[in-house]
Amino acid sequence: MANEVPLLQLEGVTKTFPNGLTALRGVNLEVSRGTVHGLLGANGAGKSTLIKILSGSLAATGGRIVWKGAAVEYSSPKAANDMGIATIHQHIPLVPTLSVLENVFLGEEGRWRRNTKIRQRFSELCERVGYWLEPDGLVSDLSIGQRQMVAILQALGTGAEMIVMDEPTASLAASEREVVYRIVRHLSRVEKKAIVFVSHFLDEVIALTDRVTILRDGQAVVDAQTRDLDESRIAEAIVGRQIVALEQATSRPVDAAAPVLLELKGLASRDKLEPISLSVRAGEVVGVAGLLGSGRSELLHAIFGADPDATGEVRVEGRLLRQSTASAVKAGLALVPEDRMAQGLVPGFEIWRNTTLPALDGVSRGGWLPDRMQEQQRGAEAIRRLSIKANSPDILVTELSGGNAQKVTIAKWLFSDVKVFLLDEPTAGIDIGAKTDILLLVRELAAAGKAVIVVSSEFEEILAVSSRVLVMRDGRCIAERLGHETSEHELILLSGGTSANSASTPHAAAQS
Amino acid sequence: KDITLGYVAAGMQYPFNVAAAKGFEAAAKAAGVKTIVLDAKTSVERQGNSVDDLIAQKVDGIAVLPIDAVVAQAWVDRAASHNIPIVAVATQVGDPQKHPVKDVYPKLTALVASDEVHAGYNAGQIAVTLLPKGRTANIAIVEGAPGYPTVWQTTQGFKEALDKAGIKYRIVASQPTDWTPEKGESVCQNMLTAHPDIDLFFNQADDMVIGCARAVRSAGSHAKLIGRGGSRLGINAIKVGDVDGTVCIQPGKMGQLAFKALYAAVTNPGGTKAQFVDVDTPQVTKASLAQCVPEW
Amino acid sequence: MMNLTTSTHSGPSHGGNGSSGGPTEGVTATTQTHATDWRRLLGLREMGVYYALILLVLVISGVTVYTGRPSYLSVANISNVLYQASLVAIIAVAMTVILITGNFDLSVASVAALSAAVVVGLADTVGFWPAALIAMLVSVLAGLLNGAIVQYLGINAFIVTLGTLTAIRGVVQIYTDGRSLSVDTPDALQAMRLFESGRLPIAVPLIVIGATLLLAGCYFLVRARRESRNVPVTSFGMLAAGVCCLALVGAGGMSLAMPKPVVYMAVFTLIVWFVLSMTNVGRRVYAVGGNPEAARLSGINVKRYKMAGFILCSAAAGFGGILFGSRLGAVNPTAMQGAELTVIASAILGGTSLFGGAGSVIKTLAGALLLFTLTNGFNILNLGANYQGVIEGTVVVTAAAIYTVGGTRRRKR
Amino acid sequence: MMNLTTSTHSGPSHGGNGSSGGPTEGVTATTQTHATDWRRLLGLREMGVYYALILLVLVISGVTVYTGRPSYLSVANISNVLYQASLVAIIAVAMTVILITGNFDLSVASVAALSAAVVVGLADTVGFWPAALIAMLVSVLAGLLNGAIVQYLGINAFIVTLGTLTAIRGVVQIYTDGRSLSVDTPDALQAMRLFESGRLPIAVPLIVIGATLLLAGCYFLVRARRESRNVPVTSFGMLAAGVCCLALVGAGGMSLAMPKPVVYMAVFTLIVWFVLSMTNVGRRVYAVGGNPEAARLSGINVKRYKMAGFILCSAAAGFGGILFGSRLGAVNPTAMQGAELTVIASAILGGTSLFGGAGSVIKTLAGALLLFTLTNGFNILNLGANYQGVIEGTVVVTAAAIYTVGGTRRRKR
Ligand SMILES: Nc1ncnc2c1ncn2[C@@H]1O[C@H](COP(=O)(O)OP(=O)(O)OP(=O)(O)O)[C@@H](O)[C@H]1O
Ligand SMILES: Nc1ncnc2c1ncn2[C@@H]1O[C@H](COP(=O)(O)OP(=O)(O)OP(=O)(O)O)[C@@H](O)[C@H]1O
Ligand SMILES: [Mg+2]
Ligand SMILES: [Mg+2]
Repeated sequence: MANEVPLLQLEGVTKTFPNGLTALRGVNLEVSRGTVHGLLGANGAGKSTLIKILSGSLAATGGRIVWKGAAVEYSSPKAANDMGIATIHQHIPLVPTLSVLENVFLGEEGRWRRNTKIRQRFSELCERVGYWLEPDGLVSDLSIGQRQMVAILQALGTGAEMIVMDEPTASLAASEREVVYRIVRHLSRVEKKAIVFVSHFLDEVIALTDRVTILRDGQAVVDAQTRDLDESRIAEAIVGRQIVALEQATSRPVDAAAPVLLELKGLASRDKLEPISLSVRAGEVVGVAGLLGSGRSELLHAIFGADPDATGEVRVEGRLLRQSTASAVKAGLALVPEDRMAQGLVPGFEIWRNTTLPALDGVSRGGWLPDRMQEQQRGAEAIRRLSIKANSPDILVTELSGGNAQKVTIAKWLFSDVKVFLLDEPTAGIDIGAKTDILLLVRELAAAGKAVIVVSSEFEEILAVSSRVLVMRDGRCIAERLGHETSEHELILLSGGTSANSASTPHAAAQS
Repeated sequence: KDITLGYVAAGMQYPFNVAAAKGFEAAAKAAGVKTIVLDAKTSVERQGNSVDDLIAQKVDGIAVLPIDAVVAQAWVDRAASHNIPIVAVATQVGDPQKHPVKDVYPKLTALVASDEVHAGYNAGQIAVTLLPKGRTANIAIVEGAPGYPTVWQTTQGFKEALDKAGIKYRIVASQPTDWTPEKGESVCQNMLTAHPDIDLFFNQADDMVIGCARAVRSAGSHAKLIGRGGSRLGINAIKVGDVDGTVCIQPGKMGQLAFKALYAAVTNPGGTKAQFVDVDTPQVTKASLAQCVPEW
Repeated sequence: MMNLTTSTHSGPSHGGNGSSGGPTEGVTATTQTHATDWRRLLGLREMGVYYALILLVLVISGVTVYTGRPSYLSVANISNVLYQASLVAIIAVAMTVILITGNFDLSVASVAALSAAVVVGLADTVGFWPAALIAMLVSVLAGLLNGAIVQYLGINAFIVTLGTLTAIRGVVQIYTDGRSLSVDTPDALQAMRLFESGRLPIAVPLIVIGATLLLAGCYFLVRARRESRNVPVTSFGMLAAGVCCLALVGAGGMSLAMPKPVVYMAVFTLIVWFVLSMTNVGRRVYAVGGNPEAARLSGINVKRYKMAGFILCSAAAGFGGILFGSRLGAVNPTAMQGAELTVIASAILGGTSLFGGAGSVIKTLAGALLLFTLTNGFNILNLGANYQGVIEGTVVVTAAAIYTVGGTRRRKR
Repeated sequence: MMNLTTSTHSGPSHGGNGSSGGPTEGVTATTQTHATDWRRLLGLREMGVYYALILLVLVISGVTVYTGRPSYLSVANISNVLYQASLVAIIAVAMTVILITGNFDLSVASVAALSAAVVVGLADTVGFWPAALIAMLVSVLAGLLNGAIVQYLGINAFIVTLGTLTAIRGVVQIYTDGRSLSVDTPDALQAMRLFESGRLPIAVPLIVIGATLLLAGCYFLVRARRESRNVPVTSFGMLAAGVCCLALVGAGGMSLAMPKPVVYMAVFTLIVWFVLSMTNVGRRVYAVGGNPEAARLSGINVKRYKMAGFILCSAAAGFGGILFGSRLGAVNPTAMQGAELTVIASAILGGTSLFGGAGSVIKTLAGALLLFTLTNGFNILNLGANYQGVIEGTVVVTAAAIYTVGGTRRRKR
């Protein structure tokens, strides 16, 4: 009976933000039990906004929400939870100073703080999910991927009827993604729950969802059964134009004459990175494949001089670097960190201030008086060049959508003469249109004689741009392949398919 | 023409100051003179500012209870340079190290104060009557907050009295407080732990002595207690026998006399300058409670 | 951090889907975890303030012995230190809670003074107990005021409480008219003495508490072992505390008695500790401070919890004020001026984060004891007034250093 | 490659927007942003503290007029208020910088006292200027100490500076041996007077500055208009400031003169303002406070900037101390005790965030003036000492409320 009535209906939901920006202009959505409902759209299309409205953390400015056939009014996350909607937000809100266990059961009623019942429920959850986290570990010690899993467990813990996931897989590696897929299937097929699933990965959308709604500029442009669609049509609907599918990097070998821009000798970091030596020539793109926690970010940080206990030497154009980010930037290194909000952007700054931060001298009169006009032109330039969805460079980065914020972190480095780019998950949370653009951008940079190191958990993406691929596992570089000689399959095997094996050496690292 | 006099207190949150100010105001009201009472809230620069404000308002005379003797010179000079008569209350002006209280800072119209050294001396004389004869007495001194001249002045006078009486004594401990009862209590507790055999506590203010009395009682010690001030609390403590003696300091009287001196200076400008108006500090014990009407 | 990665992977073995030959390696993982946990457990970061306190006590008693003064570690002196610390400690415990919720209260000293003034002012006319009640009400109102302004007008707690610090002190000024008040009616004084002075025999309760703590500790420990989790820090805390209690009784004998304020302090601290670390409310308090947004999204009424923080803090201050007033049956307008800094210092010495979400009342207690042990030591050693400032400052910084430098990874704690 | 990118998407994507009525929406949106900007520009949040100050001045002068006292807004009284505020204001400006970098300094008052003690203590023997130099060195050292402990040991700035607050005050105790120091040699006193007392004619400089500000403001404005972007807030600030300067000259006439400390304050504030809002360094300072990690990963030497904050703060305190010492030719061991709270209050009243990344020295100045206008007003109105506390506290909270409640967007600014 209940299955006839859709679990949730949105009718003409609109949202206009205080700063006058309209994010949603009348969205209709229909979610029914036992189905996985994909919610797609370009960066800034309004997905997160819609989801915030569903979760009760934002109030819609118009339209109505129908829950189990009855129109409902709720304005607090608690109300949404009680009704039966659990949400996994894009910028994962957890309490860093509490343990994993307590974060998972944060909203828990009940009287006692430490009781065995909750521990049992935790391990039951983990069994249901087939993924295990140390319950007493502090969340502040988890890597971004692990935090994502905590958020998922949290949502499951509430036992809601509808679970909304905003880009749950954006910062996960292949193995964790598998876990998430398993969870989603289990929830929808077995437990007959309704799932709203936001993602920028079309393959997983095709594989997982029964039905998709595609937003563009705050309007639903497509609402159809997944089986009636295919990747290219979806992609087209999302971006509103044809997408050139990126073929594998053309196997043009980097000419041996090209100067070596970056050279590592025995670069290492206690417990995090085994000694690694590497040299990258101008025009070369080196991809770094690996699982979550395999030390790729550590590698980039060590190169960039951002890891205080790193040892070994880093040379740029033969000149030895002091271990400081300042000298790294001066020497022409650029790092796009993996956690955009925590590491990439200054929240109080507008787009333009963030954009010019690393290269202030370039826009300054006499090298010390920044020229606001030039800076804002730069901001505008960045918006145009990476097609960031913002109608003026004066918008605060905190008001940007996830993907657009990510673009700003990349744009920061495009305006000074950077020689070596270090990109850590540059396309995390970026829509496919922009993704191809960014991959193209990487190629252009290479073509323009820069050296690029790309860390990514999406191996086909690595393959698409890299002329060389390193595979890392447990902080060690275990293999090196030429881009055109290897395959996604091989990379997955090399990086140690299942996470279990990869766990064996952190101990070693710890004991040593 | 009607006269307006300014009064700058050191900190009106201290009963002593309040009493002095009230004494001044009362006298002024009696003489039908307008007063402006300002509060420096224990900050010397605020006190300076207040004096400036008074000068700016062209008052006819200024009385000030200086927070700091040395620092006060600056604005005494300033007032004098605008030839506004200025009277210091309770605290001398000019470095107490170099000048005894009696020789008054020349630019002052008058100084109305008690001689702290003499107050200490009186306390010492009370002590003499209380101390055990025949053996060296163990004495502990509960000081006020560091940085106040009173601290060493009273101690000096106290010792003088003992020496003069030829008492054999040892200062076994001498520790600072922040002029508060609770600190007095804890300091005395700790001193008694270190020296259970203390014969007498000299507290440099009544506030400390009442705290100290608690400590002595609860430690079951028989040490005698002497305070300084003659505040209501102190006198009560003597009345009920918690404290053995104190010296009586009368801020109200000071304020009153300060007004007299200032008013005189305003009404006949040719009057004496730099006169010292001494306010005596009678000894108070249970026997001689009548000596002291608590004013604060 | 290692334990995290490892346990992540040792998961499947627990998770049941033995897709990967987990078990064996799961075991190694757990042993691993223990090893690391042990290190952290007794590491400076966790235990720092205790170490600092112990160190200080050792130094002082060393010097006293050396200079041939009566033993410093006598029960009498210990109870002195506890007594001297009690007032600040009570407020500091509440301050810890408000700091955990991510707020700040500078006005405690003024509130305490106000409540003291009210008690002393009214005791003569309405009697002590009604006066005390009124004082508590007034304090709670002050807390409501602070909280309401901060939470509902959304003004920075620092500036608000700085304002109320001045304002409430001003009210005291008006109420006392700048004079010091005192209680005269004998029976009011009697009641005050009943409430504040004198000692309570605590041998029996101490034994009971100590025993329960020991048992509870062991229980948790065993359970943890059974479920082969890594041992919970608190269980050790319980054991240690239990031992301390019994040791104290051992030293003081069955006739051991403590001043009433000390007992109040102990009881209050225990209650707050229990609520914070044992009940759901406690967890929410931490959540509210650690990440208000997350707390809000998981349906916690953030505003209410933060308000509660303010109210608790002012209530504790009010209680402190009543103790203060009863101590001498008198109060002057400057009562407790500047005490707020000592209070906050204790909390922060106890490792409470100024950014909320982290803190432990027991450590705060240790922090307060640290500060008062110091002054107590000064007096006992009869140290020159001039040098006390320098030494105190240095000790404070050093104590903070001891556990901050202990480990730099957990900045936020 | 530029062309390549543009051609790959900018074109098509525009088409894409167009298909969903993008352009129109873009326009409306931009106009909206203009509108909102205007509102924000003059809104309470941006201008709050100025409004509060103006309001207060109006009230006080209203009352003075009503009670028939000498006009409150006389140039003489204004210069009085400025003079009284100058010392705290100078330190508060530096405090703003350190707050922007996300740190905190409670030790300023002690440092000032130390520097004052050094100057007064040495002036007799080595002469004023060398003594002043030494005092500055000492202060900078204090700053280095604070900064080093906080940055390199990573201890919480609050507890560290609370410790140094006590310790440095202790050093003053020792140095002065608990007694007040004073300068006796006439030429030292002479030099001090030369440095601190007396007034400087400021009509001409004011006119110059005012004019330049006006011009600069107009220039920016016009340029903004020409490029049809929404107008920069600062340009209005400049215009307003320019007008004020000229108005002051108009009121005081060409013979207008101000006490030297006021001039020092003005110059210092102007310099810091210029550096913060006009130069790279300033931008980086804000970045360092706003998100240290992001700043670090953008190649900014975070540690150095934070250190610099501490040093600047202590240096300013030292300078303030020298002024203090010279003002009175004497210093007492308790000099400026508690001034740190006034300093911090000024900064926070000026809307400086305690979490770093936001703040403006001009507003801090306004904050300081607010506080001193208040006390000055009390004195002028001869308000009973009892009521001052309550009023002061209330005004502080209200002032903070005025701009916090103004708008809740841009919390962090
Ligand atoms: N707090 C805010 N204030 C103003 N505008 C906002 C705010 N949050 C989001 N926006 C705007 O609303 C639009 C939709 O944002 P939203 O986060 O929903 O996009 P999204 O679909 O989640 O994109 P992404 O895939 O990058 O996460 C964006 O243009 C964004 O700039
Ligand atoms: N915030 C953190 N705190 C503690 N340990 C961390 C943190 N982030 C990562 N680690 C650990 O440091 C090591 C390297 O992590 P790193 O982030 O470099 O790996 P990665 O390949 O970048 O994985 P990810 O995809 O999560 O970024 C791993 O053991 C990981 O678990
Ligand atoms: Mg989103
Ligand atoms: Mg990474």
